Amino acid sequence: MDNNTNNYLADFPALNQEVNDERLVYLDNAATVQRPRQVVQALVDFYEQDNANVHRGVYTLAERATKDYEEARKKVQKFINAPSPNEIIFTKGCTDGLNLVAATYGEQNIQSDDEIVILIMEHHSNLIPWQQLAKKKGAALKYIELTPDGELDLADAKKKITDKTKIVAVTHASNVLGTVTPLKELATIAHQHGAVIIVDGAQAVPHMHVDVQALNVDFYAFSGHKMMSPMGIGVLYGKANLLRAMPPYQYGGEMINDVHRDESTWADIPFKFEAGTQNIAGAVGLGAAIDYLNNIGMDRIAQKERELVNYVLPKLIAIPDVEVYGPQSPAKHTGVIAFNIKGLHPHDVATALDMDGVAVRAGHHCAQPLMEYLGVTATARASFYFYNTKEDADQLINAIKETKEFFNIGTV
Amino acid sequence: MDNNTNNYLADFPALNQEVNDERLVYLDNAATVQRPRQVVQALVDFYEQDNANVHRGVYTLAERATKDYEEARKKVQKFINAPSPNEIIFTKGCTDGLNLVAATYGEQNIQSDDEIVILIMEHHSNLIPWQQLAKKKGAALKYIELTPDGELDLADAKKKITDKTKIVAVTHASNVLGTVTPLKELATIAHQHGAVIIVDGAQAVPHMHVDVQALNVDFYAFSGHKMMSPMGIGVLYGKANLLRAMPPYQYGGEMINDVHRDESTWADIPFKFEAGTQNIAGAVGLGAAIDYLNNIGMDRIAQKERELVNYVLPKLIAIPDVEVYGPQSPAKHTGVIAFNIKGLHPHDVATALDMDGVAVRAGHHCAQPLMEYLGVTATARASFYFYNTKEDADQLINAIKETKEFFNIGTV
Amino acid sequence: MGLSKLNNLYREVILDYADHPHNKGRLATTTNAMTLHNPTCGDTINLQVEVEDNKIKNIAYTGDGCTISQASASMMTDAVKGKTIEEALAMAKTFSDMAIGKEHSKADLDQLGDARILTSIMEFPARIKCATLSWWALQRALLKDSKEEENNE
Amino acid sequence: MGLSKLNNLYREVILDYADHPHNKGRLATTTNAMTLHNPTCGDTINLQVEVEDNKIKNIAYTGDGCTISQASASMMTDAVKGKTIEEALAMAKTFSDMAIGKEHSKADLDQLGDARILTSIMEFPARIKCATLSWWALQRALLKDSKEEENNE
Ligand SMILES: Cc1ncc(COP(=O)(O)O)c(C=O)c1O
Ligand SMILES: Cc1ncc(COP(=O)(O)O)c(C=O)c1O
Repeated sequence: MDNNTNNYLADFPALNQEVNDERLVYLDNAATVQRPRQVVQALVDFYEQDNANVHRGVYTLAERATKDYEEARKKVQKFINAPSPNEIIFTKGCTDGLNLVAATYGEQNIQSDDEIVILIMEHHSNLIPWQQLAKKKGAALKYIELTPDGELDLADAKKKITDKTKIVAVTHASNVLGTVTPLKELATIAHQHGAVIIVDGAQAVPHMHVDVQALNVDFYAFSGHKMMSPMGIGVLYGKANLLRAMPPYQYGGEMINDVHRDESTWADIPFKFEAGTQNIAGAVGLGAAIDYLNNIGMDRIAQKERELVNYVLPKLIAIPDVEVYGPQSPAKHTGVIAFNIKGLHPHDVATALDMDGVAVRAGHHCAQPLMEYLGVTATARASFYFYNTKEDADQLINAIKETKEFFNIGTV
Repeated sequence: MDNNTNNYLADFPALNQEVNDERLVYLDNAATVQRPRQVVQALVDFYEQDNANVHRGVYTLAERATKDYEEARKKVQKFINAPSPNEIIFTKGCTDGLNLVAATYGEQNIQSDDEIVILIMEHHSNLIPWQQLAKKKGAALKYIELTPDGELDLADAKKKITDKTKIVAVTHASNVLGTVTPLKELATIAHQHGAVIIVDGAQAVPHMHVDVQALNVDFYAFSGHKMMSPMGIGVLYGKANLLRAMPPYQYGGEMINDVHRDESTWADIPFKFEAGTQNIAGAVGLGAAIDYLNNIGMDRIAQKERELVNYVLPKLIAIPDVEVYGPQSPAKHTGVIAFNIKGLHPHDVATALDMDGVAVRAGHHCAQPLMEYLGVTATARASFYFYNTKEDADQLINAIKETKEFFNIGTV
Repeated sequence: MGLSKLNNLYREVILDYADHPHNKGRLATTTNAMTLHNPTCGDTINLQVEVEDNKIKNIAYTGDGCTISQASASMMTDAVKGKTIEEALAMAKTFSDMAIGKEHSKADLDQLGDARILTSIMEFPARIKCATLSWWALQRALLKDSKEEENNE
Repeated sequence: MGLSKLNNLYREVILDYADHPHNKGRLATTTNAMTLHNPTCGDTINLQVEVEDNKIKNIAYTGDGCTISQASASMMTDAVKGKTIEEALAMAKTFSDMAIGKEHSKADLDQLGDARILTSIMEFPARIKCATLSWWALQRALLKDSKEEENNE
């Protein structure tokens, strides 16, 4: 197994550039990933050949666009093994999907004194919607805490989820700690108490094989742009019976059955939740991204990332004064690695690494309650995707060492 | 002035194709328009060079992406002459923007017995949000009717808008009747009664010079995909003081100031309304579309469309058994022309025209209450953009004549 | 290609059915009924069925729509009159399966009577809904799947 | 290019200010105060000012942030101590204008004292906010624009 030969790099023009006169090492994949030529070409082809609005059109171009769009829906369905394409709702992104569920299912089903249970490590997108819903309804918001190793505390979960719990909203993979949530166990606990489980899959779907039926989750949201699709497209999966019982989220074209002056009726799923002109080209691009991922195979992708983590995490931990958050064992860690250098602010670290061509993020990663929990205001974060290489990892490690030296000596 | 030489056609690959072995004549521009190479290239360039997530990143790529994104916001600001870029909110599209206003401003300001006034010709996107809000709040929904010529009845508007009116929501240009709303007059009436005016500009911004300050409207929403941008991006303009007083619409990353376990505070506008990763590439593409439009000049575009309407509308009206809805005078008609052929269903008409290469829409055009008002269930609709030619108009007219013959004789 | 391809879709028999619809109107006695609506074009069909001894004794429709949907309703009502509920449902399944591209035996097709002509609709994907609307209405009327009433994609 | 470009940003004087901050702490008497927060990185500054006879008699800050924001707060407080409110506001304007790329006269710049070094931040657009946070806090504290408290982009 040779990780230094990267067969994929040639597909990613954005990765083949220099920044600050250094080879770009892009390690902000948890924020957004780069797109292969194949996905960009799918966009170009759509716009140059089939571009039209869908569903309503009788003419040839509209038929083609409709076919493209609905085929993309089926690709998504198969990719996450949803029972039916009607359960795949195209959204603007993961945030949009989670807000949709909170504003429809949540609004309809949460009453005062009900409980909503989330994780302390949630991204703001899967935290604030529930926090504000709880506030509005007079319901309680409860947080499942972490084990000392930074993993989800299942014992705490069993305590926090009770018969009063109506919604369990959890991230599938943390965008800070690099942990994967034991979803199946949580789903079982939630269902035992009559609650639904709503999953933020933004950091999972791009990196591992996800099967919504095997996990037995009720809702599952994710973003296309973190799995190489164009921006502005995402997916919400929901069980058909739940989706059918929910009111619409937005009102407009395409989501109606019949509109009169004073009343309206709604279309069946998924259209009930797709008001207005959708990002058709974005959906087509997402389909192309799924094709690309399937061509490699999600298992192979997970394995490539595992090898990278096995390689880089011990090296990172070995640097004096570097603290890595979340599990210290590579086996328990995804390609998302948050860290700090003692005495240095992560913003300064990120600027310094950028001078060495290494793009990492610094900040609270939209997880302020987790930062509070960890007792920091911010961290640096390097996040890997399958197209990264051991060479990238080495450049990161070297740049961190140089950064430490620079700030210790005050100049280079 | 020679409309037969079209200097723009070469920029639009999608228009240079045949369908059903005939030259494609794309006349469904009210649904979505075609994109010039320049816009698609802007997308490709972004994805291949600057692609990163915005605002949160310290590294070079993220800086470039942020700059691209905020420059696009400024282009939009200038294009519609908004006072400040902070008043430009990027949305998924016009429907998204109108739903945002209804769910925030509307939710906050409408009480029982208040009145919301809209036009009978509204697109569902600017109708159902107000209908459902009125229903939920116990407010009244009132419709401004049409003059016999199919134009907005200003006298009726003056009757319908009263001191009980809190919101006047109107389309700037009809997607069926081809009329333009006297916005400035309506804004004055609305403001005299203390109401805000919210405008659906989906059919206006792509076709004419729009100046939100001169019109003195409070909110103005439109879609990028109808003005040559990529899909999945739109704009909501709102006056800063109104936007600042509104609660957020969606919750998630980027729209916060501070998040704690049980409470959160929000960022300033426009970010308060841009939760989660936005369609950054889409915004960049919208900027490129605006550049393209500005290069030609909005006055020139309006003039080209005017010439096309002057040419085609009389020819269409002259065909026996063809009924055109809305004003019969070309001077009062935009490039959107809804029509029916007596005794023929518009779906059959659209299928027949498609065989002649002519793409028109057939249906209720997401304006069912208007259809009821007109006493039809559906119409055909041809809608022109500046890149259409007299040759296109001729092909439409000929195809309509052939269609009539076919259905009269039963075969060709 | 011009309009010549239209001949495939709008054969004389179809135009004739649309111009001189069969079974258009209302029944005196109705045991099963269904109103379906195609939201993309505004086509509507109100179907009334009188079932007696598990057989379709009488069937009629009213509604408004394009040539294809009117002809299809006209042909469908002719084809199922006198059939048992099971037979009618099997025919509806054959038709709607065909409309989504599944292959069927000649025997199945023949059972559809004149309605089988409308399978030429396959060449015009955007019009498939027009042709299947009346068959869906029949299916739902017979199955009394009232929960989904008024709803369709 | 490696880290050498960093020297432009992190000059010795800046690192020194950050390591040995001036005016860090709390005041006994406060007439104007402001807490600002940079939501993208979590940097916070709590600024306290004691104004007497239209002059900044005393100024101090607490907070948490990167080298740039700490050095900037440290330099800013040094630079404005003893100035009139108008002078201090003019300096804040010069600094934040510069940070968004506007040109300024040498006289304006000189008035900023050591803080003018931080205009090298222009080469690092993503870090401009870090440097301007304390100047914004000063501006708002002096203008008592309390409506916008806690809010910034
Ligand atoms: C007048 C009008 N308003 C609103 C819309 C909705 O725009 P979108 O579907 O892009 O959200 C349209 C276009 O379909 C329109 O024509
Ligand atoms: C765990 C997690 N959830 C949700 C999101 C939000 O995704 P988006 O910004 O694409 O809506 C992100 C990404 O920023 C994430 O990492």
